[in-house]
Amino acid sequence: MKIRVRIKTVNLRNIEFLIEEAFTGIVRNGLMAFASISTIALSLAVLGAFVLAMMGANHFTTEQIDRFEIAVFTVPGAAKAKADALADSIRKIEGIKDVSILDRDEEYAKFKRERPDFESAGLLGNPLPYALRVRIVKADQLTMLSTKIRALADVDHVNVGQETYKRVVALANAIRAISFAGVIILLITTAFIISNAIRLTLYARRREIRIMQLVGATNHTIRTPLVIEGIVFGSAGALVAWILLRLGGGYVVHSAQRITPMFGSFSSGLSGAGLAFWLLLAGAVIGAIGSLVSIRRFLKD
Amino acid sequence: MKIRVRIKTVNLRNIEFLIEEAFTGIVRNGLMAFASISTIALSLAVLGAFVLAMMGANHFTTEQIDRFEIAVFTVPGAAKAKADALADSIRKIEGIKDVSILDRDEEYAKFKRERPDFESAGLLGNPLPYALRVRIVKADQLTMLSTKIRALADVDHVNVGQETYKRVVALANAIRAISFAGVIILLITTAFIISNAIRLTLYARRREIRIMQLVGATNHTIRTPLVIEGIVFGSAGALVAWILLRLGGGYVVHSAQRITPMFGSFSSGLSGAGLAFWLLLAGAVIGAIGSLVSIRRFLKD
Amino acid sequence: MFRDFGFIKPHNIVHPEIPKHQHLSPSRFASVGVLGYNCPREKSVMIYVKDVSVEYANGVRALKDTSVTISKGEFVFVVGSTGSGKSTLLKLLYRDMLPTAGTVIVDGENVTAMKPSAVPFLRRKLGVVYQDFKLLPQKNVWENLAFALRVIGTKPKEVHKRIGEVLELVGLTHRCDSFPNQLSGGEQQRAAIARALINNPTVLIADEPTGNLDPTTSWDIVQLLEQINIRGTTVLCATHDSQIVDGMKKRVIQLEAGEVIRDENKGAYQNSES
Amino acid sequence: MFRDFGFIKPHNIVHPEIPKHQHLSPSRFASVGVLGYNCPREKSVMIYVKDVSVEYANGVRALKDTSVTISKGEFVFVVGSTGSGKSTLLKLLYRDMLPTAGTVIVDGENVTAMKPSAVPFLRRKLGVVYQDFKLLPQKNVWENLAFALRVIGTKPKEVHKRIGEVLELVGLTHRCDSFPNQLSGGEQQRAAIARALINNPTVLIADEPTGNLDPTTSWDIVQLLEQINIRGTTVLCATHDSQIVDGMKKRVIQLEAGEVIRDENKGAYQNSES
Ligand SMILES: Nc1ncnc2c1ncn2[C@@H]1O[C@H](COP(=O)(O)OP(=O)(O)OP(=O)(O)O)[C@@H](O)[C@H]1O
Ligand SMILES: Nc1ncnc2c1ncn2[C@@H]1O[C@H](COP(=O)(O)OP(=O)(O)OP(=O)(O)O)[C@@H](O)[C@H]1O
Ligand SMILES: [Mg+2]
Ligand SMILES: [Mg+2]
Repeated sequence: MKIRVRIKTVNLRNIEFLIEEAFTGIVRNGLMAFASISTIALSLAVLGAFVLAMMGANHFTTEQIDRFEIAVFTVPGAAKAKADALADSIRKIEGIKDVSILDRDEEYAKFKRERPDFESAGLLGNPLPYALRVRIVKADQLTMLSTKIRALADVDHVNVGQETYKRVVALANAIRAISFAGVIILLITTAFIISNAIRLTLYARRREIRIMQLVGATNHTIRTPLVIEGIVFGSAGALVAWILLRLGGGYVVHSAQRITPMFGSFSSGLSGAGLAFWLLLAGAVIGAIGSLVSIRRFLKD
Repeated sequence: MKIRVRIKTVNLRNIEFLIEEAFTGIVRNGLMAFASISTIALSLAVLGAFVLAMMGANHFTTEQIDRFEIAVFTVPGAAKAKADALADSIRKIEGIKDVSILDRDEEYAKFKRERPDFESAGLLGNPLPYALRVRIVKADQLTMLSTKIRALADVDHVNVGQETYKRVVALANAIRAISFAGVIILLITTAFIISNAIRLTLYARRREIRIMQLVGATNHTIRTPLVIEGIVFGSAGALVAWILLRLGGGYVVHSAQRITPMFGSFSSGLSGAGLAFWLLLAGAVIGAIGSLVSIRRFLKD
Repeated sequence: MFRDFGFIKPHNIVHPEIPKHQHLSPSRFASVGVLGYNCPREKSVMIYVKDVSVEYANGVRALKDTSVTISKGEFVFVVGSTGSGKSTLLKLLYRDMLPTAGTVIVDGENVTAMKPSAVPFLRRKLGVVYQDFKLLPQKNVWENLAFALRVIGTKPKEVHKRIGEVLELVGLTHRCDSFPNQLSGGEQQRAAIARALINNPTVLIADEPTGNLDPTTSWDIVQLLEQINIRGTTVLCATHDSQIVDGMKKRVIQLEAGEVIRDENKGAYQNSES
Repeated sequence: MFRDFGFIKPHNIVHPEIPKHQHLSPSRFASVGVLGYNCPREKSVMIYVKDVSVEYANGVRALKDTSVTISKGEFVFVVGSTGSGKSTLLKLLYRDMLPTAGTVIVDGENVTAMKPSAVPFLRRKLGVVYQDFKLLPQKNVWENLAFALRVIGTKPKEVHKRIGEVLELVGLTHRCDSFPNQLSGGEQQRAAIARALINNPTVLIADEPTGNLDPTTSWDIVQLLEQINIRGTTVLCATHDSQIVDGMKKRVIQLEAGEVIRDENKGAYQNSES
């Protein structure tokens, strides 16, 4: 008997019929279509906004970590040539992104601006040594690389800002953990709310499903149009969610940047097409599974 | 005719009947009760979590702003007595929380630790003047108070960290704006999703509503039990949301603190009872309005 | 001569929403005799349907300029082949729908010009047995009856007494805690009849009340309707059951394609001339 | 003598879920004669209901050890007062429910021991007119019929032809694009009859198919059922219409309180002895 059902599944005429059924179903149940699609759209928009914000935050903190620099100071009184030689030998170490030598006079001017309280009367000229700014490729090699640099000739000491670094990494980890948990929870919530909405639409049609069974429809014949309907609702909702996110997201980023221009590089790193793809996938999958799971209780004989 | 309906409303026996109707309705429609309550619970939990997180962030940034200090430096070479006198006169200004005189030697030691690159060979003793740390009551009086302090005798200059202060205030404003917009959007979304769920439950019972009308029930008689039902569903959902938030929120704060101990004072500043109150209010109001609005289309004659 | 229409309140007769020429004036009442049925002078009019047309949204004309007058306390059968407009005529009386044209007056209230908020109060005076029963699916028989009573504000104690009586009358006492989907077709129909009777309606409207009953039970139910009629309730019953119509010898109104083609006192199911 | 039961496949006869003593053995078939109706030797059995009891969840015993055997090509009326178990008996045949005890075999398939996945294929062999019509509310008449055909895989072209024919037969061609709630009671009933006929069923099961029809239409429909019966379909019709039963002179099975109290060939609605 099972095999007969299978053969029906690949019957092209039958598929056509099932798709037709799905679409008349959607058209005839306007309120349900509206309620399902809008619920799916809003749930997915909230989920999507959260994911985008979290990707943005992750991106932002990762960028902060990547920007982390090692400050290398030459021994007191070392000449420019020595600083240049040191920069060259640091560049040769694997894992170094780039090295730049800071301008001593500029640094001193900046220092005086920052610490006007400093009693500089007794000083002869610029008291600062040469400083090199080293950027590295991978944030987690920070300690290892700073040890290597410290061992080089003419290095007085190395400042890796260990404390600040630890804080930023901890913050990044916290954001990552919270966002991961948040996305999982929101995903479950969204799936649940959507399948609830689908369940209610099916509940309103339970008599119809019963009649179809009595007319001799197999569970497969009843289920397929409803699953197609779920997928269509899910995808339509995803599309609306995408539009909402594009409009709303643009506005939020815009106003955030107006208030705080320092958030320059706050971006999720996800393209519009990528976002659309993931939303559609989520909508279609949740719609299909939601329908599939909800129908089961109404197909019980 | 209107008056007759009004009189019915205050009829005690009638109210009893309507409440009875509401509860049999809930009991007989198990699936709907489950679907509505769980949808409301999850939506409110997401809304609540967002509000709590945003209150926490606001609280956190406000605290940062409140902690903001003005550094006041005495003229070079000023004696301890002068610093004491200055501290006293600052304390007299309205809007000052407290003033403390920093230990010059300690400050110098700290400075040397922080800037080991600094060429201190040519210096005679401690180059730092006396520094006073001034905490103020209201962050927005910062500029005004710093101007007043600057005008006092023996003040060399005043450091208000204008740049950092502006950044923190901007950040706080951004968080406030985003969270306000987010709460409004989420509130609308939640209300919409919940009233959609209610609309679907009513749709499944449209025949029932029609029959009640034919038996001679006034719209009021049909509406009241359904609105009570909406309030009960909303409140039940709020209760579940509260439980979820207490359990989940505790866990999140706990793990956040484990990862980043610096988030010590991250708290929403809302008591458990306060949270419960607001959730219940939101649930009941959304449930009532959701029912009220949704019923209208089914009561159309 | 006008004395008999005293119960028709003036605000029902002259209502701003009815075009002037449709206003219920005494002269129009006087003309009901032309319908072939002469309204006895000593009786007052309970149902007055005048020049009513119904056209459904899909273009079907279910009633065509139909007029019917029924006096207080009459017992009338409405017969006609399927789709002839019987149910449509009855639906107009309990304002399930409004006619495309024409006036409907029930117990002195102008149904066609009624404010929506007044409709429930009209329906409370009527007892209706629907062709498809229309029992509340989530309530058992007892609760279905209780709802109909409590809606009109009956005291709980009274409710109990009344339900017991009515269930006895239709012979459904033993099934009072069953839900509609747990009842046989005939039992559902009797529950629907019980609900229509329960609030001592002024007019009882029954649409095919014996379609799912065996001849014996059908006859019992019709006898019951007659009892109720004798106690003063106007009864209007659409039916296909020729044995019952022939056996009762009551007034018969026959519809065909939306028009009254026969209106006989003590008539039979079939036209006596054919 | 056993030759005739060759179409009953062995796996249907001996199924692990039926208690041993209920297995369909030829000797049990031979004993059907005691029911007062003698199964003609030359005909094969189409419906075999043996010692069936039905007790609903609320304790109502709708059928009590009932046995009925109907041969291929018979026309049988099932009569009985309301609530006597007619619809319940029919429900067992299309497996809307399972009996508490007993065996039901339809067209050689053991309905009581059937896997759920086989049920749709049983139902496709049957045409059923439900007492409450059970038309799909979101589909118009045409689509209701089309659904019943397409479910069993009929080609679209064939679907059009067949629907046209059947609508003609029941006289509903002009209302084919109406939705069920836009039809009068009798029109809905005819749509339900059309759907039952449309896939040339092996067995036609009709539960009160004329309850909402006027006598003339009723008679036409029953004539139609007879035509279908003559072409080989087994017809089982539960009804309260005494005129039709008396006029047709077919086999009559009378139920009372869940028991067969009469089974007569060429019977009348009322017991001929009483
Ligand atoms: N809601 C509707 N929309 C469109 N047409 C309708 C609607 N209701 C009824 N009709 C049509 O109006 C006509 C009269 O219907 P009505 O229900 O009044 O017939 P009836 O005399 O009660 O028939 P029956 O004896 O079969 O119940 C029929 O042709 C029917 O199809
Ligand atoms: N789902 C159910 N649950 C409980 N009891 C039921 C259910 N369906 C039917 N019954 C009861 O079983 C008995 C037989 O019902 P059935 O529907 O078979 O009667 P019937 O002979 O078809 O009557 P009618 O002529 O009124 O249609 C009745 O007393 C009925 O109340
Ligand atoms: Mg009708
Ligand atoms: Mg029945």
